[in-house]
Amino acid sequence: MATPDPTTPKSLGEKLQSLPRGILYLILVICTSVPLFFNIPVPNEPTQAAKDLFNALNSLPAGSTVLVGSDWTVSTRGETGGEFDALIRILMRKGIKFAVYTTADPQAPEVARDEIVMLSEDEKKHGGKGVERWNDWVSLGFFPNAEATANLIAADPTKAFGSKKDVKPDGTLGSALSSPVLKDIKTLTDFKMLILVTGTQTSTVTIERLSGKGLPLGMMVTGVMGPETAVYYDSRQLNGLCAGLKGVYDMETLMDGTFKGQVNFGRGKLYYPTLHFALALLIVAVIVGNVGMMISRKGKA
Amino acid sequence: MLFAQVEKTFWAEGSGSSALWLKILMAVVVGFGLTFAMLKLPARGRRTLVVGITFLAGLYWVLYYLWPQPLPGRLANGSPLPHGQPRDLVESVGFWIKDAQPVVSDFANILSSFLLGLGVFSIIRIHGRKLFRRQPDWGFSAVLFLAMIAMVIVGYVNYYQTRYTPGSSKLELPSNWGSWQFANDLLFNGLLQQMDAAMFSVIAFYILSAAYRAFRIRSVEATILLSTALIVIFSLMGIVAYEWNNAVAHIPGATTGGIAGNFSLTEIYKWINQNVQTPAIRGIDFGVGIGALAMGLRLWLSLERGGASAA
Amino acid sequence: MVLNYDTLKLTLGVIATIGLYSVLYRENKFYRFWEHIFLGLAVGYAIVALWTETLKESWWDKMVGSVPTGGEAGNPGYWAYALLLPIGLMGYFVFSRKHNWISRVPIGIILGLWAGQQVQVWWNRYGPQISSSIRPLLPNTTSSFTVPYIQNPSSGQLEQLRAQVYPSQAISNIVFVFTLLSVIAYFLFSFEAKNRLVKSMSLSGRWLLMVGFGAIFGSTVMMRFSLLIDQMYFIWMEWLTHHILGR
Amino acid sequence: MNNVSSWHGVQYQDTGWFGVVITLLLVSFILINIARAGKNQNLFIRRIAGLNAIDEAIGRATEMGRPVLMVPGLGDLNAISVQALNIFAYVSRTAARFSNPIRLCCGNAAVYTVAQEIIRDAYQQEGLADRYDQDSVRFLSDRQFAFAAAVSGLILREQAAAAFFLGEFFAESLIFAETANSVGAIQIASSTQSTQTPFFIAACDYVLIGDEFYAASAYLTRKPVLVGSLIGQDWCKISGIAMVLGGSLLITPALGIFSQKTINRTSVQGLDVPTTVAYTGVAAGEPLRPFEKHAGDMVDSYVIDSKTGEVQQKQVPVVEGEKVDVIEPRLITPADTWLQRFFQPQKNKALRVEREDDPKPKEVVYGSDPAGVALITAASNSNPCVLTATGHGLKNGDQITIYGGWGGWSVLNGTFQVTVLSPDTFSIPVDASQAGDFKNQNPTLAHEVKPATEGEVKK
Repeated sequence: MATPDPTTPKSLGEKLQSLPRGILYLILVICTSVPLFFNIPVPNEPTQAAKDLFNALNSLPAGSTVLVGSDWTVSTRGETGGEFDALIRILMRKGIKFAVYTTADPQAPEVARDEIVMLSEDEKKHGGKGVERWNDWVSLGFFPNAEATANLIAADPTKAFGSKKDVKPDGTLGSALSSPVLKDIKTLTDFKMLILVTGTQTSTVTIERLSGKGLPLGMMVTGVMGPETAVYYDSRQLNGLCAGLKGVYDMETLMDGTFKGQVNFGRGKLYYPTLHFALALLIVAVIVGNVGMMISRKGKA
Repeated sequence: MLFAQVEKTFWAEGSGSSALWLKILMAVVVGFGLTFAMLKLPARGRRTLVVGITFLAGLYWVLYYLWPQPLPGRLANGSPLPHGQPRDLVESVGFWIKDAQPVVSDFANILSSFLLGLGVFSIIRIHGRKLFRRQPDWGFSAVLFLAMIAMVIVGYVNYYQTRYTPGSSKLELPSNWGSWQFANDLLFNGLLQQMDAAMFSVIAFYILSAAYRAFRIRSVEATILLSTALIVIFSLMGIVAYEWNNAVAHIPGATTGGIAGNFSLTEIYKWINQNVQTPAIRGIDFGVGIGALAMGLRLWLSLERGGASAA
Repeated sequence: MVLNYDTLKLTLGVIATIGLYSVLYRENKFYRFWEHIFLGLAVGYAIVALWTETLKESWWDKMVGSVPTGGEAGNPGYWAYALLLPIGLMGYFVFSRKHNWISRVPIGIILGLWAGQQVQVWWNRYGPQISSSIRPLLPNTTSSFTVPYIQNPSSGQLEQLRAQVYPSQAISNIVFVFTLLSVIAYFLFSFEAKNRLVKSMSLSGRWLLMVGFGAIFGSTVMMRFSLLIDQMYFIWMEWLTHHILGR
Repeated sequence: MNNVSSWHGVQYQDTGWFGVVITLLLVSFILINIARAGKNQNLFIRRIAGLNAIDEAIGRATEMGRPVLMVPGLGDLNAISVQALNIFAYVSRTAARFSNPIRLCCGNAAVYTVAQEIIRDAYQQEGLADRYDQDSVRFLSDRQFAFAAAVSGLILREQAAAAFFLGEFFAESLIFAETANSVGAIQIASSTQSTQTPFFIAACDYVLIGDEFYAASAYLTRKPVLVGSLIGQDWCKISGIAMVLGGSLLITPALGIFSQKTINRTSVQGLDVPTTVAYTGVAAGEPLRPFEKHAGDMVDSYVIDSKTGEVQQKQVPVVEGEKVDVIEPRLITPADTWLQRFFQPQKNKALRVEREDDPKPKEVVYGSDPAGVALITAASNSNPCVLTATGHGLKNGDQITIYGGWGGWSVLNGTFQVTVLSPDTFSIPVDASQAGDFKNQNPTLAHEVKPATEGEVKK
């Protein structure tokens, strides 16, 4: 659109209709940073889907092994990162072993690894056990072909992960299958659950190929993917689902109810209230624009 | 334990065998030979050649779709079935098409990777000229080259060290990293990935200004766009949704299947999503799919003169 | 303030982020600097990934094969892959004024393969969509407007529920089918929309499109904002508070 | 499989002949019309707003003496990017006439190669080859956001006066659109990614929605080939409309085309239905999936009067060859299942297995699920291992090949000689005493019988 000619003085209506971007952007920065420093309570009723997911996780027996699909990277960290944190904290506290695999992005395993290490440190700092690679969790790395991988995992995890190696505490490599985490895994159902944290379409791939195999399936997706994934939750192909920032906050709220006095709140509690300010700003901006338009229309009339 | 290699055929030679290297060498030589032969090709032959090659390439997938594939020689989980052997021409062709599939699927990918050099060349030419002709902003071109060279060197050295050096497995753990790993981590994770995320998040600003400008009750369309967007946004705003849904829940029968139950914000959004958004998008995609099909046919059969199909 | 590798890494990241954000105010040298760094790194990485993520596995390894190693079967080498190299390099004739047509050979192959696939995948892609768009349009019961709510229904009851199209479902289905059809109708090009029906169809098609687009816009906003918030967190918390102020 | 014709292809088991026929039908629609168009030149195409603006945009750029920017999206080299380039060829031809500078930024090297070619041609056809500057067509980066940063930098620095964003765009679409908008460029945009279209609509002056993008070149050039194929596409869309509308009317029970239908319901894991009914007012779930069972298995059967939705339930055994449908939360009528046969790529493929002495072949079925739908339903932890397979119809000395065994039970995978113990059980010489619990490791196993001569036998 042509920028309005600056020489003619603007009426209020025109002013309201053409606020300089700079100002808008500045306000947005403020709206998205200032609330981060305050802890603003937002009433929250976790969705049934999130509750189901949390209960499924919470009822896993200690020492059992779950499979974690980590298909997110820095670019969607705002949502998936929070979900991953919540998930891993729960697993750590319940003493559940987990194997992390990726079918989306060659960088994802590294991102997941760093996140887990960071969380483990944090848990230890607050008196938790934390986890040790190889003994409590293994990184199975990146699998190029999502469909084939899902099929193979369903058919025979030992085949799927057979070639994968991971680092022992002494720094040498060992076959992931021989690790304490996977040594008892013979078939798919030896995993107690599969939780997929994803910012891409690997969700549908996984559901199509791994649901209904007697393995409980949980999913943590971005806000955009929420509605389409909810369909599978309604048809009970998913045992639980948490979507977007709301999902993160739901998980944290639920954790707070169970793990009293531990670090339960993370991105969710920080980001969710902040999100409200951002969205509110958007709505206000739209209103201002329209009011401006009406005023100037009146002016013309 | 050792596994035997599959038996040698005309196409397959034992890995590392001199026969293999010889054949590879010959293939390359012949390939380049043909290329230079093509330089001599008369103008008439050129179009025919390109059209023919294009057609053959496309023909594979069409056959793959239409030619009857023999009933599975092996199961989804890899265990073989007894009769995986062709009985007649139809089936042997079928088997051939089936076996070729994983190979052919890679072609496009490999070929376009070879073309990357052209892209890099374009960059080098543009910024190289700026740099050496000292055109305005030549400094930035220099920066670009530095960054590029650094990334290439660090990337490959790190790749080599983490793959092909003894004890490379240790490098999995940051605690054992050497300077190359740190350099790689700094350039790739510290900068490149971080800048990706930064640029991705810039969109938030643009969404704000775009919404501010576009969402005016100017026309019917704009109004529809605006109001749906607002409903959805509200349903995503925890507090609003929370209060609204509570209010709804207090309508008698709402939580037990009464009609009112459908008017919680989340349900409304879900309904729009499933009964308007989905079919609308499906409608567009259907048209786009047909368009792609038609375009595909025109390219495959080189029906358009000029443009991208063989001139 | 903790001086270590992480601080350095984060600090650089923050400066880069601010550099890229600065374009929001106006194009400036600082942005230009980071833009070119970004480009340089991206191209550099593309050159690295070209081999490490594409050619090595999908071309070289298949061409030269592999010898058996502990526990892993060896593969023979398929020499014919070597032919792809010259074919690919034909693309470089594009700059030649005389022989640029040769560059159409690899292009032709790539496009041909793509085109053939369209024919192959079309039905698998759209068949299921068509089928799942086929829905009963009229209710066969009026016992209740929406599907009655039953706590843990018996399978018999479930069948009952599923067997019946309740008015609410019928309405939704009609909306669904109408939306789909009118949108497709909107994209008919070779007809003069003289006929009133066609006209109103395609008009409503356009409006329903806008509903869909509005919904997409709205649902995307949340994600985009949370990514921005995450960046802000990265700057203010991870970097400033934790590493610089060392809290 | 001697008596199965070699023309009996797997892919036809997937989608049936229906899918193939429809596809070929659409293809012929397009080709026929292309042929038709070759003859008569004046065929109608309705007005497409965005495209009339192209010349206006270029004209404006010329007045301001500022470049025209073109971006063919981030996609690989395929029809989408080629189509974009064809439109850009038109744009650059006009620009060339006004000797207006152009900038074409590619995010993919292969696309860049074609772009060089096409744009140079465009200039040559205008007889202005000398005005063509190779660097006006550029490759920037194949990394999404690096590309985005570079393009917006370029827009701002060169103050593009007209911007064309046509092709495959993703999240970066808004970055381009808003940046171009901020320098007051006229923008004409289109993304085949319908999820990005709203952002273009919000930020751009003219947007080609979905299919209009493919219609564009026909509209601009009026080449008979293009116009013809456009008409062909319309035929395809109309047949799509017909299919959906016709199908919907067909399965609408109240219209009473089909009044009654027996449904055999089996609960298959994962396809099993929710135990509590979610709120409706939302259209009911996905289409059902045809699913096959073995003779003798008992399944719940419901007689449903689809006019009234009356349901009676009873238990019935499956008869050989009879189809069993897994019910998902939606109405089923014969027309429905009938349509599904055609439309829905079947998830389960049937595999024929014959024995030479067996005139009527026996049906063994396995699914996309590798473990498969079973013939063998139980196995003993003993040596030899005793297997249960209802009505296996084997005779002593037959060889069977078993596949799909998991975990401890992978010992069963292979070819064995059977000793028949009863019509439903037989044993094979395998020590399965350590194999663990059969049921939870192998919901099911599939096997097939081989003529006694073939293959070596594991003893």
